[in-house]
Amino acid sequence: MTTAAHPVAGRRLTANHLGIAVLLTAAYGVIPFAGSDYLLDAVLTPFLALALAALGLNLLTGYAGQVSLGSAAFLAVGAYAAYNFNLRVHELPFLVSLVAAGRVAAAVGVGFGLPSLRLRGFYLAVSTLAAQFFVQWALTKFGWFSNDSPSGVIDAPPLAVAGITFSGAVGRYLFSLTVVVISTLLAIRLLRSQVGRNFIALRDNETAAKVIGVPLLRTKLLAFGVSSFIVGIAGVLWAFAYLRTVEPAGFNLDRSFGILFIIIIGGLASIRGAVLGAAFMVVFPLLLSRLGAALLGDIFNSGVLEMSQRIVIGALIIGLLIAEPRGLIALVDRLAEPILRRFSRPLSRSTQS
Amino acid sequence: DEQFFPLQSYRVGPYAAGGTGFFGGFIDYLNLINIRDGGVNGVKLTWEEGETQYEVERGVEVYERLKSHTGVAAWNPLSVGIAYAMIDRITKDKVPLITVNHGRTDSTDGRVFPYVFPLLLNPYSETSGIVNYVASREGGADKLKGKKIVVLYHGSPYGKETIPIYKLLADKYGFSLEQIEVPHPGNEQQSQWLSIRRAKPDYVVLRGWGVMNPVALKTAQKVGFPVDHIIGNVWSNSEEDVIPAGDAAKGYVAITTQASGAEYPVLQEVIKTVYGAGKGNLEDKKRIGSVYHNLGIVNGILNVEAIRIAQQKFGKRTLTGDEVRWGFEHLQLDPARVEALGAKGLFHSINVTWDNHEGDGRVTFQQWEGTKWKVVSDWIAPDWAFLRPIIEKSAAAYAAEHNIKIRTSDDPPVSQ
Amino acid sequence: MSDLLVLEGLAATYNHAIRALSDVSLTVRRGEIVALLGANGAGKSTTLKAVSNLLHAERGQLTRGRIVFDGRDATSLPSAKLVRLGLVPVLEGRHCFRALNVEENLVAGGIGGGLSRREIAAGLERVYTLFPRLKERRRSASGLTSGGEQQMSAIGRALMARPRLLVLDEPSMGLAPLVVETIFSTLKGLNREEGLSILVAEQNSTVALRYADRAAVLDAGSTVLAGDAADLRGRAEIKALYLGSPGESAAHLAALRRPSPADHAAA
Amino acid sequence: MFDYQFFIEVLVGGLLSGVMYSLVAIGFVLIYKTSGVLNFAQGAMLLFAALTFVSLVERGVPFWLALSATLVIMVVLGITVERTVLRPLVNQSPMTLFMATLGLSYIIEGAAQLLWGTQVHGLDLGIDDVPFEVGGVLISQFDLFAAAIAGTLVTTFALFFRYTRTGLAFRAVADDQFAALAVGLRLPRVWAAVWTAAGIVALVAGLLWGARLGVQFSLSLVVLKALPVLVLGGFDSVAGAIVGGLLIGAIEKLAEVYVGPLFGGGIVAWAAYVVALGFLLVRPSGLFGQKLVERV
Amino acid sequence: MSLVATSGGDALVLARTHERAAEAAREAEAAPPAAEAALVGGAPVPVLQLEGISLSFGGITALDGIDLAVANGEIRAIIGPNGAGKSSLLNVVSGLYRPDRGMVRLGSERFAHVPTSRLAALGVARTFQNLALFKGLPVLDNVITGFVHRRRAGFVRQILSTPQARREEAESRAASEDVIAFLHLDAVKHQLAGGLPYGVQKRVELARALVARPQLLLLDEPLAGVTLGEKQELAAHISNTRDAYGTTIVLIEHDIGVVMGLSDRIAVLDYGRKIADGTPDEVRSDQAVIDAYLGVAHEGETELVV
Ligand SMILES: Nc1ncnc2c1ncn2[C@@H]1O[C@H](COP(=O)(O)OP(=O)(O)OP(=O)(O)O)[C@@H](O)[C@H]1O
Ligand SMILES: Nc1ncnc2c1ncn2[C@@H]1O[C@H](COP(=O)(O)OP(=O)(O)OP(=O)(O)O)[C@@H](O)[C@H]1O
Ligand SMILES: [Mg+2]
Ligand SMILES: [Mg+2]
Repeated sequence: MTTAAHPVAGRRLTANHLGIAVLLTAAYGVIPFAGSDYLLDAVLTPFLALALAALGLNLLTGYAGQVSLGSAAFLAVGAYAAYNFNLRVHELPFLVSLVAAGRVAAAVGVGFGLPSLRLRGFYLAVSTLAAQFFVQWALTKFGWFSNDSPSGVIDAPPLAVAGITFSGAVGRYLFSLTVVVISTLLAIRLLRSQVGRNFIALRDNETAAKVIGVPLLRTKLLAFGVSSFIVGIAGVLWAFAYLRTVEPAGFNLDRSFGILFIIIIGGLASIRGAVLGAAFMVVFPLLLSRLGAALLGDIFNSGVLEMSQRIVIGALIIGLLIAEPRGLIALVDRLAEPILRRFSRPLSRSTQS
Repeated sequence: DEQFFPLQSYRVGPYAAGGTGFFGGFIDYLNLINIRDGGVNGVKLTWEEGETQYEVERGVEVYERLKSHTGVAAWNPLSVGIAYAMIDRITKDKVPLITVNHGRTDSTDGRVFPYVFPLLLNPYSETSGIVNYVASREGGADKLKGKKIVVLYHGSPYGKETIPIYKLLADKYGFSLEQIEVPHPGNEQQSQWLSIRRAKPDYVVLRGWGVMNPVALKTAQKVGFPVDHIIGNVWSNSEEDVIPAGDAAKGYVAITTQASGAEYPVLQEVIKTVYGAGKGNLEDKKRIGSVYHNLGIVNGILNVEAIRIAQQKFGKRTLTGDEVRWGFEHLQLDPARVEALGAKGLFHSINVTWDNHEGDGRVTFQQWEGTKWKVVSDWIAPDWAFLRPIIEKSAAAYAAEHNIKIRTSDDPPVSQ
Repeated sequence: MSDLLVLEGLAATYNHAIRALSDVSLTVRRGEIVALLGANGAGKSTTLKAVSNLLHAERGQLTRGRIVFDGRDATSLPSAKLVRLGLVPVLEGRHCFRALNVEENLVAGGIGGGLSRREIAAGLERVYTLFPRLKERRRSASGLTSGGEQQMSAIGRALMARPRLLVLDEPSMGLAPLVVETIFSTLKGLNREEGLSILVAEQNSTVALRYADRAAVLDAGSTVLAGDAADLRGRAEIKALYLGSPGESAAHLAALRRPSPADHAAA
Repeated sequence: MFDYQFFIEVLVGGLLSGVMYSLVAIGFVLIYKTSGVLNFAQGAMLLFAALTFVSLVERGVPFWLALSATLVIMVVLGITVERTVLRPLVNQSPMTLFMATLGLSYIIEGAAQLLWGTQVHGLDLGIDDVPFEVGGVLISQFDLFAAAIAGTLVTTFALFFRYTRTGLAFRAVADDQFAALAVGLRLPRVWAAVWTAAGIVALVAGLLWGARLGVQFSLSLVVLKALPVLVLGGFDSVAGAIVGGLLIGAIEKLAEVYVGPLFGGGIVAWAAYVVALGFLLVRPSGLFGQKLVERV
Repeated sequence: MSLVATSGGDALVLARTHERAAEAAREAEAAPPAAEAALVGGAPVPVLQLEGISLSFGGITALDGIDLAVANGEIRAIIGPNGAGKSSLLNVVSGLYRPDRGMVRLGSERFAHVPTSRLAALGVARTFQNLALFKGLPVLDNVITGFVHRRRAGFVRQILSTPQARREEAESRAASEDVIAFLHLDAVKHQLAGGLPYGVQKRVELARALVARPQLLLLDEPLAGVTLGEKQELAAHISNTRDAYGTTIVLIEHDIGVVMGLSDRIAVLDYGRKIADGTPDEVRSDQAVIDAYLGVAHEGETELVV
């Protein structure tokens, strides 16, 4: 987990830039028109929310090296905070409550990040479970958070920004996409700055970082804060753009593991990895179940198929880790390397010498 | 012509036992109608399952995937979380959402929730039904005064939903009340039961879920609380809840809207026609007639009858979701009709109207005998009149929050 | 004298992509001390890891070549088996068991070699005589001991397994001059008396060449020179090229570092 | 007036349920001690073992035969895991291994349900769970039985790790896999042995918990109870597992009864974690855990 | 600015390299005032002073009443057998260990326990005996991070790239590029530090310590595991650094050739006690030092003389 690539080399950057441009054009220009409601509402929107959450966790775990098993708690904090801002502060523009929700999540994150000043590794990981259970408990316990709704379930307000309401599958998708793109850009800027270097320094060698003058305390808490901020915003997307109703039980431990899973499968300390991991996490089980149903649906019931699928996914995770412990992104890079090399040989000479 | 049921089933994960029973029963009944009657007046019933593992987002995915199928009759998720996530969606898509025995209490108010049907029972009427049963055991409502009831509830929104109603009923009948939470999943309840032992209540109401139930019964035995004074709610009333507790569960009583057992004619027909043709859905035939299976059967009856009623108005063809909704809003099955359907004793009756989407289901109580449930009470009526204003108030608040115009009886029943 | 270890045309990569060795051949005869020399990054450590079949643990792979130890093909023998056959490595970076104390580290070496309790006890005595410092620190967690003490523990641990061929990666690193001399003369003694063979990679070529019988020089993953240690000691190009002068080594390094298409050919 | 009788009752109840937590925690400790990884599949293994046993018994296999058969299956499982998962992932970061155990848990859970169905089973070990009174405090035979088993397991393992050479080899493997390979320790054997042992512990814990909860999917959730125990006792200390279990059990119950009402109850879910965290701030590697050995 | 001493290829004695490099430095540009003052002004001001430092670890005495003064602008070597307490001494100075007794004086401040987080701000930088690089960062970023304590802009400013943040970034980048060129690391500056050969990593660590132009530089075996040729080169760099920036250097090294050639004064530790302190020549002929550390076989032979 220490030798993850840092996006610097010139050649890769240009190739990356091109790829990103193509992706963005497709995401904004093609998919909204070509995608079905199902694709947008049930695949892409949750994918975006999870990718953002994974990005947030990646900052903390992948870059700053602090393992957290409590991401779902920060998703929940974000979702419930946005709901309450929206509900209790009149005429508050939605964007403001979005950012405010992120900040609440960040504050809670910093609070639960305090143990990281003393703890490391799995000890820290397990202690973040305190956040997981505490937040879920508090949201269930205190009716105030869900506006005393008897069932504890809250309904999402409409997504409206500057008078435009993002309703319908396309609107919600575009809204999520924009939030994700902006957050990702900001995250990239952060990672390219000294703060990003400090994160990695912290992860790779805490003592050396301290001696050099990296402010450990501030950096750790910042990592928790920024990470929770992003995860909190992802929570808003998850709750308001995707599910449009949430209950505390939805933010359970499985969800936290799911997010951790995304960044490890995708590749720690890689933004592209987080995206790839999220795509894998969301799309792959769907594909697998569709495939299973199509091929074997007549023979077995959905339960049997589902269990077989679990086995397949489990085996795939292990297989992938064996093939490339640094995650999907490293695998992709490795496989793409010869091809890229062929195309960009002249370029690589000029930038490297 | 065909009428389609998208099924958000769950056959894997912690709640798989309930899911396989319920969806098994539902599918068994649909099969029965297809095989025996060739469908509902010639309209074939079809379905497709999507596994949700009881997870909301998977349920939503299945919704988005199956909603555009032609001839969707109704959604039956048997999951509070998934049901909640669907309310907006089905209202927009104008398809009924059936949450038999569960779901949002205030969706009983059809004036605000035109497409949601918490058939037979909602959490409030369940509560009232349980208190009425206790009263009957004590020999009348007046005997409740001075008694002590502890409610042991699951630490989730579901578990907490009835807290205020128990309080109201305690005030009304003058019994003293203590409500104790068991955090999810509830596999350790030592401290709760020690508190109960200290409180020395007359009854404990178990508002449990999943593994919490057998553990409660086991722990009750450990602290010496008499099991026949523990009364289970509607999610604590199945074989799955008692079998793991072994002997500790013998004598436990629980509420139900549908009796268990396979002796009812409709079940006999299912066994003969469906299982006889090798099309039975349950892998383990011993589970035929179990609580969840019978709930599935009853749910099947209610859905099919709603379609039948709607067909009388709109014609014997594939109906739209909105037309099926009309059928549900006129789903009135009196005991005679229930008997004609072969379900006498299985469930009592239902009487859904445009504004009462629950339909005044009656409840009964069963006692676990170690291998099977035995009905130990009459069909009891909850105190609907007492509950209705509370429900209306809550529904009105929802309407206000969501800018929903409250429907009146003059509003056109269906846009045709 | 017969061949104890033979490397034939080894090529190796890391992560299926980074080529570390392209053509390494060398022979260690029974009872011989062979020094492996070369600039930083020449592939010395990789060669030694390949010899003890440890590359896979660092996601490296042998893509070509053959390793013969004691007459049998050792290319894919598990490392535990190799140790039992008498091929014991001391790795770069020391790799002490940090949480175990010094003595436990040594005992672990004996266990790895499949020795009996008595043999282990005797081995401990031997190591403590060689490194009195370790005896003083026997109850300290290895991870807390000084760099040199860790180095001694690592060497001692390998000696515990009663090797026939000791594979050493920069044994002198971090050790006081006196200790370096002691180690080398002790090893030389074992070599003379017990016929212990040694393959040693060293930066400290002065010392290495003084004790070695023969030496091989690696450059950019290939053996480019091999011969009598005494010979090599005198040859000017060795000094110039592989033991280095500043300007050249910088240029050399630059050349080495620039990924060339050949690096990826193996993948 | 403080009710001492009740206090003691809660305390004893807590200690006894703490023993049940320890049983689960030991399985974790075994694997952490030899691979430095939190084995997420422990819950699945527990479920799998109990489910296999119950299903065999329900199919008419006699008790002892079923137990032996399940034991054999757990041994096979241990060896398979070593072959297919651990060996190719040798010397990888703990995070990678952790993820691999997550994958493993998917496979085991899926296989368990596919093989034996999703039904809920009752499990009767023939040990009474009916309490008897000792000085006004209720104690059940079952709890005592569980405590005895846990005690035996812990003593065995603790002695093993401390006094045998194999124990030393195990610790070496956990410390630095690369070095362990280099000195010739046989990692495959060590891992196969440990995973087998963890499988057996899973079986024991699965049966005892299964008798409590019934054998069903939720059984795999009991691992959540073990995590604070591990943190408190130290991930790599067998003794820590038992002491941590007792402490967590007692504190959790006392907190629920005496502190819980202040918050409206239901605090057990996180109280244990908060307590464990509190301890950690004083001792970052748990009560008995190996201190981080690190210097420059 | 290139301060590299390029030598023939003959056997060379380091002292000469040192001289020549110093000459080159003086020619290239005038030494900064601090160094000038130290060199010209005569009476050296102690930059670092240890007063009766004692440290033990559960029965093991690592340091026993060490007094040590390091004058401004000097290269001060610390040698001694393995486990003598050399690294522990550096750890005390950098605040990683808290001495049981004694005081550390850094510049004008005295500490019972040096605050590590202020170390960089106090003008102290160090390298580590066992590499302590940020393996996941490219070489350039590793070096830039060595500049971190000079940074003031908070993270929001850095994200928004305000003028201040931009200026700081440019400044630290320029300084890093300088040092990287100085240490001939250009060819590898975009590679991850973790994948580099050992010797190169050692050099990156030196670069990271140098970039902030510390007043006091603590080097713990900076030349271990480095190819002989590069050893000469690095040794030259070290002395150039002193000459060019007036940096005071404390050097731990086992290569006697380097130590004797490079340092102004040498302190010798054994079992946590200082057994000798003096010029290279004094130390070389000290019988206690020969017995404890050097051994006899060495008459004049250093590693660097092939
Ligand atoms: N674990 C690893 N992963 C990736 N590349 C590696 C790894 N270990 C070594 N390399 C690369 O393989 C090549 C050979 O390295 P090796 O460590 O064998 O050299 P060496 O001769 O031992 O150098 P040194 O004298 O510095 O120890 C180098 O280019 C190095 O960067
Ligand atoms: N954190 C620690 N805990 C326990 N003992 C320690 C610790 N740090 C140092 N020691 C002990 O103190 C003594 C001095 O160690 P130190 O690392 O200072 O030696 P050194 O002179 O640097 O040796 P070397 O030349 O081998 O690096 C050693 O015996 C070591 O075992
Ligand atoms: Mg090397
Ligand atoms: Mg040292």
